[in-house]
Amino acid sequence: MDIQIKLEMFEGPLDLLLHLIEKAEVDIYEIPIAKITEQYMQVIKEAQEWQLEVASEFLVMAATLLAIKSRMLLPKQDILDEEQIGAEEEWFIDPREELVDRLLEYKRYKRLGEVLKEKEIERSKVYTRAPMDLSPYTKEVNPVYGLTVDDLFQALVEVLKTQKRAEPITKVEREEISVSARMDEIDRQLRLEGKLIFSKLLCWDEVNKERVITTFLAILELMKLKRVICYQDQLFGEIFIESFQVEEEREAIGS
Amino acid sequence: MVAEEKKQVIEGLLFAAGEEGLSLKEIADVIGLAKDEIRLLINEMQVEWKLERRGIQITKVAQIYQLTTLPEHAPYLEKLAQAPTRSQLSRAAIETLAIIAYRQPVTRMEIEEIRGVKSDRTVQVLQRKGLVREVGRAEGAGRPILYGTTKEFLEYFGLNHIAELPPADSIFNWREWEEDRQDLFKRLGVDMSSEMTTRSEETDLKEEVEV
Amino acid sequence: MVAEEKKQVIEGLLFAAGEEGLSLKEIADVIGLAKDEIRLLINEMQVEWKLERRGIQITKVAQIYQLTTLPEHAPYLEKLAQAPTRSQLSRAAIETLAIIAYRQPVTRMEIEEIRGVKSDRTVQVLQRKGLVREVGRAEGAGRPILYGTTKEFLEYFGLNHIAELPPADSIFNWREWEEDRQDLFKRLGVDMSSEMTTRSEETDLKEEVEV
Repeated sequence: MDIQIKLEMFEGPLDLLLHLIEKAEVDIYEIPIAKITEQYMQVIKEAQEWQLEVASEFLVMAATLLAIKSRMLLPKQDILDEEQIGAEEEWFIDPREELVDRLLEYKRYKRLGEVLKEKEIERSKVYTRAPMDLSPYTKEVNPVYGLTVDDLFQALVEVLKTQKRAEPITKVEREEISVSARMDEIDRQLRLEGKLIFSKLLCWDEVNKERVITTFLAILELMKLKRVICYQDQLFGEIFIESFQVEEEREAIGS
Repeated sequence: MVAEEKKQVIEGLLFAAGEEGLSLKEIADVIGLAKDEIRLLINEMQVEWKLERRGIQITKVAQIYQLTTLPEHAPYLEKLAQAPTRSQLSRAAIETLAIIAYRQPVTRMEIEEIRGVKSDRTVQVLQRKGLVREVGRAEGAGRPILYGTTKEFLEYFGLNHIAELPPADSIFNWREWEEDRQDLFKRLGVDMSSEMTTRSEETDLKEEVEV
Repeated sequence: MVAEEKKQVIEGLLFAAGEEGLSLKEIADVIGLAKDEIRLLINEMQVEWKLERRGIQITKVAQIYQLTTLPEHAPYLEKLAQAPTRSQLSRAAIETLAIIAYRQPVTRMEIEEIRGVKSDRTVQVLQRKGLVREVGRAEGAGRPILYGTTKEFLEYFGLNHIAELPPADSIFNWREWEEDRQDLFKRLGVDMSSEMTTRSEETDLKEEVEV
């Protein structure tokens, strides 16, 4: 049987399985498990031969199919022996039942998705237009009425939080700075300003995870090398960073 | 103001609002008329515009009235450079949306169980597109986020209300399927109620496996 | 196509073209008719629309045809402009505005990388509302436009300087980033032999940060 199938064509193992079952012209309820497993494995094997990345979900399903297949091939007597050992109920549930249930459920939403697709196409046939610029009709309408900078800040927090969960498809090229270079920068800044506030070490335009961590590491290194000292003058207060010598001098004057 | 003038103003307002559209209340507030009257006027306009063969129409999506072009003009509008090109949703996105739309509120875990694949990225993209949103937290371990569809979802698919989607049961007749399934399991010799398997059933099963 | 249908299509095209409008040539090309015929049709439409008391009109400015509202409807449009709901920014718009505010100057590509979705329309909306503007061009391929916030942006938010925005570094949740940090230790070439000592100090400082 020829299986000219590309894995990317399928949304997942259930999708592929449905396709194979439909192609084999068998009832969804009567999956000839050996045959389908063989075809499924064939597809996975071909994909691997083409060095395509096979998502782990496909492999999990392959394992499930093989497990079902081998169980179906077991002589009944063995099953009864197993039963006597103790795993009786488990062994009496046909593993295909669960698979059939999953396939039916998936197929249901796949069909509902087709309904949505039709609606999408229908809707994409009509066009509207951008709202008219109403500014000539009004004096100073505040487009951000009711919003504060905190809302803006919160929006950024939200967007960065979700960004963290998913890797961007392409990586934004951003200047990477090494810890040692950052250490030098902080050193130079310290010499200029004497004392730095931790929260101000990063400008508002440097909201970038690596930058923050690099800065953080740089300060740790500087502390370890006893070149800077960090302190807070109150709970929840700002963290101050001072050059170690300056701190020594201050203590000398203080005492 | 006679009805004709009122309709004129409604047309002007809807035109100005563009894709953002206007709710009955907004139109009523601006013109200073009752919502019911506006609704009636718009209904009349919709019929009249069709008869007059106007090149635009009034549609109602997500409780908002907006002007749009006619679907049969799509081929011309596609040629228009200014017209915004619509990228269609991927199959993964549509599948995930279908699950969320019909099962909301639903957790990501549930979605993944149905689809059989990881769906965090897809859910995230749908969220970013404003088609789904977090609607709460489920009870139980970890209190996972529950997702539901948004007003933009309705707009995107040209629906006025989520109930306009065909009921899930109209697509499948579950009772029939259930009966089929019972029948099938019997035929396969895996009758759940009988604990003892007879030799003939075993033979059936073997044939089945070897097909 | 009879004249009536042609007019219908012209109306749809002009509607969708929005404020940019269309030239005779553009319309003629899309419909596949001679410019003269289009001009004649539009002239007829202008007269008819007035007679039919339509709520919009076809105007011609600098060889460009566009649909506009009627001058006598100005009072209604003023009311519409002042309606509180009109000024609300969408979630997508606020998000995009936040990114531009904190990351400026920033390209649309970068915004899209962060948001994970196309953002051209949203940036356009913000530009139209006078909140962001083009501030230059980035180096490199295609020299993409750089966006930044406007003076009006500061005014609306009552800021003297963009640096008065809440400091962005407070966004970072150190604990969440434990794994990333481990990875970065390696990538940034931090001496791994000192890791043990560093880690204990790290813990000290971390506690301080989180106090």
